[in-house]
Amino acid sequence: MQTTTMTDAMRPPVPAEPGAGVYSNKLGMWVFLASDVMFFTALIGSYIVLRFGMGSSWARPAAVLNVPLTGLNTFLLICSSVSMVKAYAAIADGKKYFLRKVPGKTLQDGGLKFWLLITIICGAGFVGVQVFEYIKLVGHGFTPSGYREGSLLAEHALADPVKYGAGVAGMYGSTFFTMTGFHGFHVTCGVISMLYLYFTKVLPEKYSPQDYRGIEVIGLYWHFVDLVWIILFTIVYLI
Amino acid sequence: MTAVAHTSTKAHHAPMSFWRKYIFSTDHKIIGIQFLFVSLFFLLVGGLLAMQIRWQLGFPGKPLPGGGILPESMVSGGVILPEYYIQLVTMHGTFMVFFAIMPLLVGVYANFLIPLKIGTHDMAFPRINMWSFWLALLAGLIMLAGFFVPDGAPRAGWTMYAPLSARPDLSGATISQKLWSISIVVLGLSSVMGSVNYITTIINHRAPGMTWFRMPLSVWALFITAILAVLALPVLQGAAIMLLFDQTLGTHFFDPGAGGQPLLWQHLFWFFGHPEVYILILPAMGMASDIIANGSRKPIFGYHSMVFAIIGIAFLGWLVWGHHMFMSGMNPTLGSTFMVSTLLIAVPSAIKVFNWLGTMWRGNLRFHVPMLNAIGFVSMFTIGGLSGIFMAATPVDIPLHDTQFIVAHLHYVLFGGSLFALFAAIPYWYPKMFGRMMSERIGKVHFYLTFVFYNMTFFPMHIIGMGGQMRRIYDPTIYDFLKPQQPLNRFISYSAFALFAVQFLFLFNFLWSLKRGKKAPQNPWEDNGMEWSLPNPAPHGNWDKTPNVYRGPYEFSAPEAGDKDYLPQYVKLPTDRDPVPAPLPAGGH
Amino acid sequence: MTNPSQPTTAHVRPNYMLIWLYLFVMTIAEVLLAFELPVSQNLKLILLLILAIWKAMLVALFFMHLKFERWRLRLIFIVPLPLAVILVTTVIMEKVF
Amino acid sequence: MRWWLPDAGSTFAGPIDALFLAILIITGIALVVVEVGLVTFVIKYRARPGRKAFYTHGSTRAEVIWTAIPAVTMVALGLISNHYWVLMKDKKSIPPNAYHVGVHAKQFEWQVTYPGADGKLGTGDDFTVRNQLHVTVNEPIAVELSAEDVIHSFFVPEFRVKQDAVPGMHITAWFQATKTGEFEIGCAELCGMGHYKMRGRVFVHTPDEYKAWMAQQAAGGTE
Repeated sequence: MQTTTMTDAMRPPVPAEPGAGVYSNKLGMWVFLASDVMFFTALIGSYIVLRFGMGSSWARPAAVLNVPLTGLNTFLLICSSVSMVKAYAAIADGKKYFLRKVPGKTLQDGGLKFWLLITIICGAGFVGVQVFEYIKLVGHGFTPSGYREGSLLAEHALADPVKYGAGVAGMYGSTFFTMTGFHGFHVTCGVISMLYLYFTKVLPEKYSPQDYRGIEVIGLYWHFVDLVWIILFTIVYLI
Repeated sequence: MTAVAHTSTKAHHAPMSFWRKYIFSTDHKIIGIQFLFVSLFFLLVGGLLAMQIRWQLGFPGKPLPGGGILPESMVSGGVILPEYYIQLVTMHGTFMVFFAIMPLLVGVYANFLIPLKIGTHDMAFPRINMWSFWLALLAGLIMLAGFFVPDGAPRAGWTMYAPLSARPDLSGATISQKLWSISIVVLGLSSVMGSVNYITTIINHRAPGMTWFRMPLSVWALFITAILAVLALPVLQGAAIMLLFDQTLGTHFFDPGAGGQPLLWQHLFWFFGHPEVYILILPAMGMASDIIANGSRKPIFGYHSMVFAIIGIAFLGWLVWGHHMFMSGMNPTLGSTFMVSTLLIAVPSAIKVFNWLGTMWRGNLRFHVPMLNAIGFVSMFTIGGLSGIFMAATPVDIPLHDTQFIVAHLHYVLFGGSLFALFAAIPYWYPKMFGRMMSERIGKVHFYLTFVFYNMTFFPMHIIGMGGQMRRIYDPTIYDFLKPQQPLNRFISYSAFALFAVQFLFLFNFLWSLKRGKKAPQNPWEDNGMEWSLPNPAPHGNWDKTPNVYRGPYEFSAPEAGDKDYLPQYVKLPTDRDPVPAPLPAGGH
Repeated sequence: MTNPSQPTTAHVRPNYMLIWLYLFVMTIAEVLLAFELPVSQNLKLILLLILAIWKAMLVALFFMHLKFERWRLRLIFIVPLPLAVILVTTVIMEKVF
Repeated sequence: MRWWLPDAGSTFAGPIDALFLAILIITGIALVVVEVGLVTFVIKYRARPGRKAFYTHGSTRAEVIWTAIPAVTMVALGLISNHYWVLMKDKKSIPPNAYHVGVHAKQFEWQVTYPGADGKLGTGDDFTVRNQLHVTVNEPIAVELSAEDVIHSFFVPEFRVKQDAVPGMHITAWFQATKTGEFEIGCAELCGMGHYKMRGRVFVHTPDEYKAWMAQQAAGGTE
């Protein structure tokens, strides 16, 4: 997304009727998010259809996946979402600083620099945990094409075909890695964009209560990625 | 922060290097022109492929003239091989749909016309716009590369039905099938970037006075098209990614052996594909509306119903994708639903055709080349629309599905519809792009010859299709029931060659006029659009000061116009008041 | 909290930490539900889906401040949802046959 | 050279051809109205000096008329078509007394499995013949379609029968031939480089001929 501030000369001319009532970067981001909804519809919709087509023979997610670890990861992403919105609130109030003492309070008050950094750390943490999870899963023999022959999971599946969904392993691997992979890709893109903003805009204190479009726009993207994960976590890991 | 005074946009017009100005340009007009050259190139490539298809269908087993330059993997002794033939049909469809017609309509004219027609300086996100072009070009080159890799181009038809497309051992092409998927993902990204831009620009950047119902129909059509693209392309991207993973990572989305569903691909593809059909025709309808109103010197008949017809087509367009799958073994009840929605889509299309006729009724028709082509568009689109009804009625679709009848139908819509509208649009806005006029004389000869040869090429295909000739077959003569049709097939081929040859007139006219064309006056067509308030070609940044809009786009022959028969949107009559600018959206929330 | 000279944040700012708490509690409830419980699979499924949609709504309404936006902006986000539902239900209906 | 649909060879041809003709007439009228209107306007309203176009933004009445007429026509067409569509494609419409044969499509041939003497598929006396479908005239035939590798489409133009064979799915198409003779089967879905040569034949026999052929096959005869 375009994250730079437009100069006054590049500002949109005044429309005769108010357009969406918001500035273009935000409107553009919302349109892009609508488009992304359709992208995830293709992936998640296919998963639902394929799983439906398999009847009740799907594997128990907890048997294959590490649900508590991913629960922790979900927590990380929710935290990053709330810190993002705190960053947004901070700059709307003009708090450009990192931390500042507030008289009469033990906790220091966080500014934009603090909250955005927390968001970046949580986001990067999420990606890190996901990479760790992938490595573990592949190590156990769970791959996009199914359970690797001779692997731990393949043996388990032989012993307990119902629990491990021996017949659906291929489909399970395909949908799991594609959906979570593309979500992870979105998170990675978000983290990179935030890092870019952090060094080019946030640290030089280019945002002000008058103009913090970059923060709001990347925030929208970030919350959307969180939203998708909330859906994905439930339908992939829990159901 | 509230309203900011309009500052002059001249401020950032520092002289730019050649590279910034013409190659990595962020100017919407330059990007439009870049799209124009690239997509005309792909149009030519697609045409060349079509000629080889026609040669094989008309003269199966005869050596292709000039076929000697092709490698042995494609032709044997000059004769096209079956594996090359299916590459031809696949790539002809792919290039024409994704890299010729779609960028010609959306890439060129959405970019070029939207800011000019709504009275703004550039797109909302000029740099994203530039990326949109470069990604489209990259996607086109990846697709083209398919011809030059071992095993040749993709071989599963432009619809890439799985599992044929997913398994190299079944299709015979390994690398290029993957290239197809990658190229489509990149193209999808490009289209989404472009469409986000168009939507944002139209919603937020209209000049004061340019209310929703003062927008020209071309802008309305491009707006709705962008909405379709922004919601449809990601579905194709998702499907192409799944296909790519099936081809490379060993996933099983479309592999029935592991519980995958081949029909899932068709659903996803056509859920994108039918809106795509409207992406390919709505802009053509919009631009033809502008040109017909201009050529008739009359306001468009039923402007509001034209707008609602566009919206209606776009809305229904999401509910009809199943009609591409009537024979796929789908639930017949679903088939019935899809049949009804498909038949209903004929209604807004009929409204549009009759309103074009109504526009011409009691007009004062000027037959300049754009108008001729626009009339050609109306008459040919009518045939294309009506022939669709045969296939929408499910029982009649049974013998016609996947035969040459559908080929005829889709060419009547895409060639007779979209391409004729483009033959109208290109000369119409040529002066705005290059400052010169295309030759009227060559243009007229080109139109008449194209019109005749076009009908000679595609009309008989209906009959061939009724006779049962399947699509994409390499040699119809091996079937007893198709043999008697061979003379007609040859006739089609001769006409197609003539049709192709005639297009060089257009190409010559286009290129020759770049340097030698007549200098264009400021408003050569005496049109009402905002773009004609600018000199030709339009300068960088368009207007110095944001213009005001005083009326609707089709005030031809209005009584207030006095002795002239047009009244541009930018002309302020003594009775007009300046529009009140709305407050600028604040920089924060 | 809000700057009075700043007209752009017209609405009352929600308590973000409270929403975070809701999300946290619901996530824990979801993970617990996923373990073997003496409730039927279907009930579990419905509960999990309700929780997921509720969480998603919280994020969309408060974090993405859709609750405070005009309808024309909300519409942009709402339009794709029926399309998604149409696509998925149609393809599933096909399977039922 | 034919200028029409292939000769009718099954009970489906009657309604389909009639519907085709009906649509041809409806669309023909629409086409003539539009094209004649277009040509008339082009001639009658061509620009002449001193003439000015009639300034109008439209007429609601005219637009209502040309919205309503297509809408009513299309809905009527849909209702009529649906009746025959259900008859031809719905599983429930397959006559219970239909004679079942299996057709297995693979790159690039049709493998036709016959039920043998007991008249049932899936029993020991089934036998398979490549690219030849032998059926009895005036008897409903249910074709149980399956596919080995990619999607194919079973198409007999004279019978107005077309049905995709999708790997992983079992789809039954049915028809009832009305005249004896030999017809061709084509594949109507791109299935690879041999798509064009995926040609089979249908032989429509009288009951006696069919019995004789069956006996010959059962005895291990060729062709």
